[in-house]
Amino acid sequence: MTAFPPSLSRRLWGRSFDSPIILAGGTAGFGAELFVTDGGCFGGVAAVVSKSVTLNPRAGNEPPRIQETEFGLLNSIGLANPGVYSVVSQVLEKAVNMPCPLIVNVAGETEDEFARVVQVLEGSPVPWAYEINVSCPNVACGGLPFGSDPGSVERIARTVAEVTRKPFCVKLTPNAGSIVETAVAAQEGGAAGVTVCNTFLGMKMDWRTGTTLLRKKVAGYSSPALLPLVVARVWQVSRAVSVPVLASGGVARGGDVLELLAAGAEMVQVGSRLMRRPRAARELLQEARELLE
Amino acid sequence: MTAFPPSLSRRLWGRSFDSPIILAGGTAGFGAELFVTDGGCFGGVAAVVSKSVTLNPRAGNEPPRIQETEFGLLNSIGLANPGVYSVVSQVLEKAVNMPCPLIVNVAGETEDEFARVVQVLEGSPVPWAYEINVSCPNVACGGLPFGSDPGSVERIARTVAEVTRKPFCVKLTPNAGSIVETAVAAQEGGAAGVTVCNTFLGMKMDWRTGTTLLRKKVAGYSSPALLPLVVARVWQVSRAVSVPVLASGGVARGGDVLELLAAGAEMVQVGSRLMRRPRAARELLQEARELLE
Amino acid sequence: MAAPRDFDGIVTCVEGLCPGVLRIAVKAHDFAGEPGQFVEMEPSPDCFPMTRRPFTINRLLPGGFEVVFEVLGRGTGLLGRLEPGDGVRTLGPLGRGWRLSPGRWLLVGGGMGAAGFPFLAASLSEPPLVLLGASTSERLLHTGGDQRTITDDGTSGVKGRVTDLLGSVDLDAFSTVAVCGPLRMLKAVWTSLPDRHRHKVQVSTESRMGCGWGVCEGCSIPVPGGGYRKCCTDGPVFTGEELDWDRWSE
Amino acid sequence: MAAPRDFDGIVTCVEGLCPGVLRIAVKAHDFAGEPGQFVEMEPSPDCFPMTRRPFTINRLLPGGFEVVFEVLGRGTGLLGRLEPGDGVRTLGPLGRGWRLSPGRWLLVGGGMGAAGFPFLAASLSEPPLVLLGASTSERLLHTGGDQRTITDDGTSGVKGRVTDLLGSVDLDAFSTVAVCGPLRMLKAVWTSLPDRHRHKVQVSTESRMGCGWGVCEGCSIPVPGGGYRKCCTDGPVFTGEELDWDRWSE
Ligand SMILES: Cc1cc2nc3c(=O)[nH]c(=O)nc-3n(C[C@H](O)[C@H](O)[C@H](O)COP(=O)(O)OP(=O)(O)OC[C@H]3O[C@@H](n4cnc5c(N)ncnc54)[C@H](O)[C@@H]3O)c2cc1C
Ligand SMILES: Cc1cc2nc3c(=O)[nH]c(=O)nc-3n(C[C@H](O)[C@H](O)[C@H](O)COP(=O)(O)OP(=O)(O)OC[C@H]3O[C@@H](n4cnc5c(N)ncnc54)[C@H](O)[C@@H]3O)c2cc1C
Ligand SMILES: Cc1cc2nc3c(=O)[nH]c(=O)nc-3n(C[C@H](O)[C@H](O)[C@H](O)COP(=O)(O)O)c2cc1C
Ligand SMILES: Cc1cc2nc3c(=O)[nH]c(=O)nc-3n(C[C@H](O)[C@H](O)[C@H](O)COP(=O)(O)O)c2cc1C
Ligand code: FES
Ligand code: FES
Repeated sequence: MTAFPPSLSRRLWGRSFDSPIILAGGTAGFGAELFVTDGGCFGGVAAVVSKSVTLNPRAGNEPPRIQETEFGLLNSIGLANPGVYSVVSQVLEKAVNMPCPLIVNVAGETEDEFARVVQVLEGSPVPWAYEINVSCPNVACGGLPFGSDPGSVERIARTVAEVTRKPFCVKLTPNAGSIVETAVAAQEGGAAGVTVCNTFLGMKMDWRTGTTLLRKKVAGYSSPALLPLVVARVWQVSRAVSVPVLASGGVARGGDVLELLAAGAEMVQVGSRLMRRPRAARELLQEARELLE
Repeated sequence: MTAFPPSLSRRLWGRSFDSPIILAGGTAGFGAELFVTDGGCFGGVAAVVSKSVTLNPRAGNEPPRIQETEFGLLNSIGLANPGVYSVVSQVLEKAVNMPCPLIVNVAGETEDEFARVVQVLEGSPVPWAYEINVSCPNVACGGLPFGSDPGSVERIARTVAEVTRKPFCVKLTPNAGSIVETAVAAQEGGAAGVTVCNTFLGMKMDWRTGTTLLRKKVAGYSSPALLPLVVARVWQVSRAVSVPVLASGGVARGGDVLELLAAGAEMVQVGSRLMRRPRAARELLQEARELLE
Repeated sequence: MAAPRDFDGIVTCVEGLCPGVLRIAVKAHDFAGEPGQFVEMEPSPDCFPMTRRPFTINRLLPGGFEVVFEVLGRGTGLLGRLEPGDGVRTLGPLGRGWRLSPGRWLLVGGGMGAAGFPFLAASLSEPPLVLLGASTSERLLHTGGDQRTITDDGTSGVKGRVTDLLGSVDLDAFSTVAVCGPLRMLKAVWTSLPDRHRHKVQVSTESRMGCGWGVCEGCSIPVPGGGYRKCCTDGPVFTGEELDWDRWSE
Repeated sequence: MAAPRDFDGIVTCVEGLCPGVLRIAVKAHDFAGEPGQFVEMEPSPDCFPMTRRPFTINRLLPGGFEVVFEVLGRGTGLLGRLEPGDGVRTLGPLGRGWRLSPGRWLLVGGGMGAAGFPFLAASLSEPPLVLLGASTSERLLHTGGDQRTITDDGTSGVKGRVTDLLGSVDLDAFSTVAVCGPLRMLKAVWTSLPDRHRHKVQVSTESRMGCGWGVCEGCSIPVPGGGYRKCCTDGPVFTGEELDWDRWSE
């Protein structure tokens, strides 16, 4: 049960952490990028989630890939990544010196692909856990995300559970289906946690021309203004599942972290804010500590 | 096909309008409330949508019902309304002097209730059209909204189409299911339009105590920061259906109206902004006209 | 009753009454209003905050009005930064004010609840007796005239709550008891009044508002029978008997 | 290369170079950097805008740096309101700058693209020849030294595009051709250069950035083979041959 005010000391999958903050997938590279500043940007970081890894290399979407709107950010990266084989042979080793564990985020175009990617990742000792990103479109099913269908989510979780003994969480989508049902399905399938949630589908159109700056038109939208949407979903999901909930979305201030913990999250991810602030985790943790004093 | 920049002259269900702006359900009372200022607040208003009407009177949720967040507004009104019989016998007549048509918004707790409410409303000459609000929870199905299930949406539309020859649109929910599938289902069922969309589920929690100000905890969230979410959904839906799309959500400026029209909306509703600005329609239309000059 | 207008008022004067409490005068051509009515002011022309903030009319001015308010959160914080010459989008006058019946009135106010009393007192045919309570003397909003004060800390008048003053008043001398203040005070006053005086009570209520002009049903105040009335258009002033005191909470 | 830091710089000087173009000097203890590197500045400490804005280092100062930028949209609009004494959250130095090879350099710059040339010119072993283009004379960002200008309207130097100046230059005299400016200009320069000189080309690229420090993959620049490199950490300076000019668009 959550205590109020929530404690900043957390436990996830058998490990204890002094901070609830996890760096979100796609906004922290593969972890090695965080060494950019002297000493690295690991203050306040409980764990890092890598960008999404797929079976084959993906160049990603044609640029531009980023567009700011008045009150938010659209991204259309297109899961750019070197593919799981390169990741295992060349990329992961660069993260071994991180002072915190790495969670590798996994995406796929078919239900089977997720477990195949995890199977290859099992060849590396670096990943502590996996995050299964079912927000990506199920190409075989008209492009709706896997995460819109509880059956699909449960099957994916089950196949992943068969190939690894490491913990994994399923990162759910807010864009289709019932997030409570898909969370339950993920747990049924063997997930050790759920991430709630991901970017929301968004679009900005130039009304003068009917064109969009981002070529895929519809993109992923993130914004501190979405925090109440994430709080609601975290609260709903955390009462429906017994596995830990990792919140993701809308965090810009220390109080946001505390609110998501109060709503039932075990850990809180920070994405867009990290892009702006390499030391976002340290800053957020500091702000949260001051609020608790 | 949409022309760019979009025209502000629109057609809906056989009528022509000089303005695309419709006042959204639940933020314009039953229309008579708009006479509040001298001459009324009808400038720039193409049509008014009433608050949701149910079969039986509903007192609505226990107050408080409104909470502002840093970047948005939570509401938990609970479909307060005097019930369709009082609406027909006492309320609608007060709207007859409006210089624009009234669309009556209809809600229900069971699939059958919608058509029953419409049947009673057919006794009044006042409604020009109906808006069927399938965002409300389907009590028989664990509280997920009717609008999360295309089958349910199609059945509701079909039963409504059986009891009226007036045009009606279905107001879809962004909170569950696939909004494109439910839009198609509404059209299949006989809807003459779809409203995209409604408030998003949101919540604000006091992390110090774990309590929420609004007693129902989860509430409806509206914000200008949600505009990109609505633009994306309007764009997706308008390419999937042939009936007109009425956009609802996030409008605060004239440019927002134009963007939603460019994305494929035939008409644009304004809700929260109207609450703040009784003459929002006139102001938005004016701003849009200036942008087009 | 004057129909409300949505206008750009011009701030003509800002006066600090005590730390955190301000009086702001706004110039507004042809502004009319009745005691107990209120205005909805926009804290900022930006998108956020999304709603206005409601304030009782403190006084009418020739061609304008004054409000007195406490800086509490974001909205009043922004309004508190207004300076003479600034514009402030205002909607008003709104709501239904005091039912101005003849006879002598007893006004009972707590904290900012007394903000509307100067306008009310000036509109009565006889000078009222005013009972004022506040946490401390500097936070008493003086109405003028025949006025008795009480403070939580005893810095003005006796030490205690405004209900303590009620006991010493001969209620039979008053035709109306007008109450305004925090809900806890309203309830204390209502409870302490003998049944036979309750029909005289008028209460100025407060509620979190969405619109302030009757369209959103956000500002409900419970009434007997399980239903609600709108604070913004049915009120903010109700008779004590119109309210369901048991169901009424913050 | 100095590791980037995220610091609160203090604006020491703001100078309008021409309408809409500003030079801002920022005090930043121990700031180091190399020519072609950039900084990411926060337009506002508020939540919005959500991302910073990237600017080339125009000059290093003792204990600080200068940027020169054009006010275009919301971000530069906010930055353009900075005044001496204001703080500005800055991340830098970022990216990989010019590969400082020996020999004489030819610098070709268009519009704000020349903003980084003063720092580059000062870092070269020999004074470069600078070809500058702009829409009109007042918008030429002078680098100093041996400089030829051209403007769209003929108000400075000849009337025409910077590529028109290239024809009159003996490319064999230069070891490196450094190009920076709008994409259309970059492409025109690249296309107009004879094949045998293309290996000398270095290009300072621009891309819409999410982070500016390599984590988001938002700033892709196309490279041969169908892939992309990151403008922010692999660049912003690339050799001409590292780029896929055909796939490169705004
Ligand atoms: C009819 C009416 C008349 C009022 N007259 C006065 C007055 O003359 N002087 C004065 O100081 N105050 C008055 N109030 C209370 C005043 O409106 C609130 O203190 C103010 O809205 C707080 O805004 P905030 O953004 O600073 O506070 P926050 O707490 O940040 O506000 C958050 C939200 O809660 C609402 N809210 C908070 N407290 C109240 C409250 N007590 N009543 C209604 N809504 C509230 C705000 O409007 C806003 O939507 C009146 C309220 C009503 C309903
Ligand atoms: C490495 C690098 C160095 C730069 N150096 C300079 C410089 O020294 N002087 C200068 O005037 N400009 C420079 N620019 C361009 C400058 O960053 C943009 O003009 C600025 O970000 C526009 O911001 P805005 O909010 O005013 O414009 P808006 O158009 O409102 O910005 C919207 C979004 O688009 C982005 N954007 C818009 N134009 C560009 C662009 N040309 N390049 C990248 N992102 C853009 C913004 O960063 C923002 O995310 C540089 C860009 C890059 C990538
Ligand atoms: C630029 C960018 C790239 C992202 N890439 C991924 C990704 O590869 N995989 C993934 O699961 N989520 C990805 N996300 C989603 C984030 O991990 C996060 O869930 C989302 O942005 C909401 O959190 P925020 O509000 O903290 O940004 C990305 C987000 C952004 C902004
Ligand atoms: C206070 C309030 C009450 C509402 N009541 C209803 C309602 O009764 N029926 C309905 O279909 N939508 C209702 N809505 C949703 C609005 O009609 C609208 O779809 C939504 O607020 C998004 O639009 P906006 O961003 O313009 O506010 C309500 C919204 C608000 C803010
Ligand atoms: S505040 Fe909207 S009806 Fe009263
Ligand atoms: S801007 Fe984020 S990786 Fe370059």
